[in-house]
Amino acid sequence: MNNSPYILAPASVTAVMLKVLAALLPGIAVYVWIFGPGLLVQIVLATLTALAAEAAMLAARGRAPGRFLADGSAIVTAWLIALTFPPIVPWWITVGGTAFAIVVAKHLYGGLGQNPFNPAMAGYAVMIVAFPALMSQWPAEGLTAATQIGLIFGAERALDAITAATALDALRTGLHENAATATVAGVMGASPAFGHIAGHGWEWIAAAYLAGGLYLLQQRLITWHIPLALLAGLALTALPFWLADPAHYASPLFHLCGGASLLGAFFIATDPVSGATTPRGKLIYAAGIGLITWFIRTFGAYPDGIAFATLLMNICVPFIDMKTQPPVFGRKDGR
Amino acid sequence: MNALRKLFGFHGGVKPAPNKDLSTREPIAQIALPERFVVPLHQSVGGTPRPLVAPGAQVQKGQRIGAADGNVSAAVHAPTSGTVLAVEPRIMAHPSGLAGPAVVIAPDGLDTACERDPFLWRSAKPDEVRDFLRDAGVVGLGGAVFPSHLKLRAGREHPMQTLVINGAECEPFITCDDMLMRERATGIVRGAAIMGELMQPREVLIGIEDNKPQAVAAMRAAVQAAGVRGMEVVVVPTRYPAGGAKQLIRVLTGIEVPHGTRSTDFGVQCFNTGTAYAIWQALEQGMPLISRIVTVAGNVARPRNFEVRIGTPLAQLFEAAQALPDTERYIMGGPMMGFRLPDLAAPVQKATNCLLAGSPALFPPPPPEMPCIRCGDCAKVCPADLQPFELYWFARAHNYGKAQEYSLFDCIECGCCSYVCPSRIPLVDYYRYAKSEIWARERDKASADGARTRYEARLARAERDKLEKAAKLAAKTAAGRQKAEQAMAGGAAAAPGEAAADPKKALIEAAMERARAQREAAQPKNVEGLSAAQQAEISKAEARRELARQMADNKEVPPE
Amino acid sequence: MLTALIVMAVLGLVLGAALGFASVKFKVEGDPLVEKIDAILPQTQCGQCGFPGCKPYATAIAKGEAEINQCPPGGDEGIRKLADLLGREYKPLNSEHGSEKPKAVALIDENVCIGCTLCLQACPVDAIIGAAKQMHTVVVPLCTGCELCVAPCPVDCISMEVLPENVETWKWKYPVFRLQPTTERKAA
Amino acid sequence: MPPREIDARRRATPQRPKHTSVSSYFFILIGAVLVNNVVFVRILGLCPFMGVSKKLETAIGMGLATTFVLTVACGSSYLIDHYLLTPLDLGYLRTLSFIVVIAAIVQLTELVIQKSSPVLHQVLGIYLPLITTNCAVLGVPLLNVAARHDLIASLLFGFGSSVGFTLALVLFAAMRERMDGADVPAPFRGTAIAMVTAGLMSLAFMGFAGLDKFK
Repeated sequence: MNNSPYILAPASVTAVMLKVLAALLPGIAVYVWIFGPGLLVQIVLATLTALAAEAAMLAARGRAPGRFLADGSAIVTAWLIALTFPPIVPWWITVGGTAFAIVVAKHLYGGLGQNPFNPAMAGYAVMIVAFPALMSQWPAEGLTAATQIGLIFGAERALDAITAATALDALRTGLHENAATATVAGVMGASPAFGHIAGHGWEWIAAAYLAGGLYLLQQRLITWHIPLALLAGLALTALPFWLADPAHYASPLFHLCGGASLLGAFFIATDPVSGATTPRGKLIYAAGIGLITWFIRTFGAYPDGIAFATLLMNICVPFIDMKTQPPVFGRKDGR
Repeated sequence: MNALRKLFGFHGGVKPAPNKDLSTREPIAQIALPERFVVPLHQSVGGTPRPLVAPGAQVQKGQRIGAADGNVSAAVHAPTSGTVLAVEPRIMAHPSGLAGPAVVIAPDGLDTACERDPFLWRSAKPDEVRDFLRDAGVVGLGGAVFPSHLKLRAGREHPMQTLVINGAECEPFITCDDMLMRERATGIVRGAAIMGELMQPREVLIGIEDNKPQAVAAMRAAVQAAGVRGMEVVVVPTRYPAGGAKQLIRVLTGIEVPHGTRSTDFGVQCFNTGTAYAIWQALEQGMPLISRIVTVAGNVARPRNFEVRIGTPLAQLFEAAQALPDTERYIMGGPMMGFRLPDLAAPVQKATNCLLAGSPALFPPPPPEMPCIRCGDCAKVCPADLQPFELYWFARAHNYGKAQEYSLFDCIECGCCSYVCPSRIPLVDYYRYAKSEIWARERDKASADGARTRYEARLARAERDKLEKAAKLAAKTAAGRQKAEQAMAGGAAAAPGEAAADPKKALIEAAMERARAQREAAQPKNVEGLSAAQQAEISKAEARRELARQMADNKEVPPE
Repeated sequence: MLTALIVMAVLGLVLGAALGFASVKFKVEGDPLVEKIDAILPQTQCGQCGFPGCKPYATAIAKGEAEINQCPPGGDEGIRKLADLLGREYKPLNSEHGSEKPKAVALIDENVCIGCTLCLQACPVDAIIGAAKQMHTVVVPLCTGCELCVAPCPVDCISMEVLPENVETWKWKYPVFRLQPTTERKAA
Repeated sequence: MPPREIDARRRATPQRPKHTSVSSYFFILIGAVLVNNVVFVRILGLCPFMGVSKKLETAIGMGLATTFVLTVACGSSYLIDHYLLTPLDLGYLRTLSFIVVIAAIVQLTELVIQKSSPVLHQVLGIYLPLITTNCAVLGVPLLNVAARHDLIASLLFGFGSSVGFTLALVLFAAMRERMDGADVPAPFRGTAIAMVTAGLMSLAFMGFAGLDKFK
């Protein structure tokens, strides 16, 4: 028999997770429309793997799997993995990354609510460190569904006509290869990977993510702190460099629309379990992700920095939370 | 006037369905005298009052039957005239279901009141007024039951700015203050005016939530009629827990009173409307606190408010309100902060503001607890600006030190966090658990510190005794040796150790001999002309002594 | 080779001199750690740890002469606190020294007491009052439950009674209605 | 190997500090703290990292002690190397003499800590003298020599590395304090999950790979 309060507002973890999944749908739709159906295959693969891994871990720990599988958190992780991995990555990479995310990053820490690292980003980081080449190939323009699915299930790859790099990757490689002469404008003009602002089509995907994120904000599932601070951290770091040397540094807008910036700002960094929770902590945490992302994108070796930046800031979260506790009632003026 | 007043907000809070309409349809009803009154002695914060009556005593209505234990305590009175049957532990309306000391009274049905002299509080000194209120048993009727006389004292450093009368009554279902304000507004206003005269604040604000328009109207009329300067009825937005004293003070004055400080240090004091009424009754009519208004609602056919004498068994109230057959639990207090009653034999106390009958349909059992996902919804609604999920995290892991670092004791257990938690974690239960564990540890710590002090004092004493004894012995042996040397000069010199030990041994032997002789010589005296009862008593004592002696003889086998 | 030897010798000399100076300058007197350990111990002075009181045991722990798991009244929680303070590994209570029992107080059967004062002398915390040939009684709030008075009593009139819960000492229980089975460790 | 051969080799690669500018000092410092974090990237000093990270307070104490020792060790080892060992062609004594210097500094630190904070001294326990054998403390001065840092660069590199060490230790301790409440599966409780966490932290730091400017 329970104690007070005896009345409860209608709310459940499952409802929260379902809303997050719903908020991802516009992004997925635009993604598929631009890059083809490879992503859908990846989503199915990741979801099945995540559920299987979750069920296996729960069974191993002697917990009733039904209730926890229904909470939907594993599916959110799976979808984020599918969205951050290249859509034509071989199936075993998706399966491996998802399994790593669920088993190591989530369940070794006790499962839902206790993981210090964002599981999806841990899965991404492991895979990109292990298979950097495969994890950097994105479908080239107009790749048919059949080819995409073929690539996922083991067809011959490494054809430039089939695969391409992302805009971020292409830009960095372009700038690095001819360090003396290349400029941002030059590289962008020369490669088909670039669209109006950033990568080809990415601005539309970014807009769709933004729409989903605004839905989450409207549903009060996330607060404005993390998305705003992350995007501001990224843009404000990029701004002075771009102003000083636009030939060698991409514009803030390029960074905002490129890669997984908006996905990260609204869906990855806002993971409440591994993210900071105090208002000030959220600002520090998200601004840190933005800053590190810019550094990794600009100077690092990996195509996108969101995953590593998120993991790096995850490390700092307990400390940030500890040091940014808001003042309690009656102690606001330091009494 | 009211439109000009600036109201402040407080962080957090929730808006559960108020459910207040049903119990305000009918006026306050009187409840019949029960067969037995069980008047708890411990009804307020502070010491348990000493019983003033013994079984068999006749008491009058309003007669003091328990005297305040020290200043932080309040007296207890007989609710009606009758005979005291027992002064013994009885089951109490407490979540533990444990018994507490109580006076059981069988009413004689006459309900004769003892003589009451109206107290001339205007001419009395403030301390006398406070003592009178303590002896009239007036305590806060909002739920905290803090003795009112202690609160009627202005802060030492700050002059009183605002006296707040709390008529917000934010918890769902509870309407006892609402009905009191509707029906007895004059008494409340007069009580508030008395407190105003005692404390001399600049203004007296009566805060009422905007979902009680009738109470607001009644109180406004009463204030106007009384014509007290500086008194004003202020309508505050309905949001749980706006009726918490600190939250209401915040809403009305913008002042936040931190945990562990007194609001008078900020020039504010807050009383419940029921308390104001009780103070008026005590000071103007000489009537001690023997009854209160109780809302009986929930799964009952006829929810309404009753004026109930303290000590009435709870079962009688549920009968009067006709609890429905599918009721599976009974709750004292509101649905947010109340607790499940272990037994309906428990009596109404001064703290009993509401009784709820619960059914699975009305208060559905919570879905199974899921892990915390740190979503922060609890932090958004916490009126104490805490991070409830952190408190939960540490309380769950039994990490009490960390829980305290995160201000566990600022938690007011309002239940907002549990109310919104999507993982359906009984958060408040974890805080209650952690708090009571910490209190237990603090008790242990205090007793350990006391034990250490006494142990060290004992060691010091033993050391001092040893030194004194050694000094005495040294003096004695020196004297003895001198004597011995004088007496048997040239005799075989005994080793000084033996010389010292032997007389000691002899002394003990002699003492034991004396004791034995005494014991054997101990003859019973004055045994002539005894009654049979006395004879029986003596033989019983003899038997005990014999038993003790036998046990003493068998002490070779010490019990392990 | 010679230069190497000289260099190392000079290095050694210089550093040795610096260390020697520091060891004089920063000499530590007393051990404030004992107080901190003593503050954790339950002050029953029961001697179950094998030392004649809590302070001597604390001193022994600070010197590293005693394990942290020898105090039954302090229980599991006491051991964890000591482990925490000293950065040592937690160990379960050493059963040689006894087992953790619910807190009890001594109770003198006043019908049987012969007033021998032996228990008075045994009580380390002055929790028993009485005088020779007068009936003795235990001041319950002061009794630490060390049981040291039980053995000396010649008439065996002292028993240990577990204190019943009252409204003041009653504790809210750990929320039990968790459906998932957990292997929650007990009182950290 | 006869010393003459070693000497010959030494002469072939002159031990002159390479020129460093102010901006490269900055890169050395930041690089040592983050990009080449001594714990997560160079995987040095794991023993105290695992041992003294159970509590935040202790971790901060250990971090400060190591920062002091490492910075002083880097400075003094540079002086010894540059003004004593190199001119006298005693490069082969480098490891030996560094260890002697470090041991002395650690002893000194221990004495000071024992005097100023006995509880910290007790809590650090065995790890305090173990700073001597902390591979980070020996490794960083040797890396300094290998990278031919000048005095300021050596000090900055030492300080940066130890700040990186402290950062790792403090963040890890904060994580462990929180993980203490986590419902970790029984076989992974304690050190096992701490190792997993350290591995994932290291994974996160791999994101800095390719930031060549900071090498």
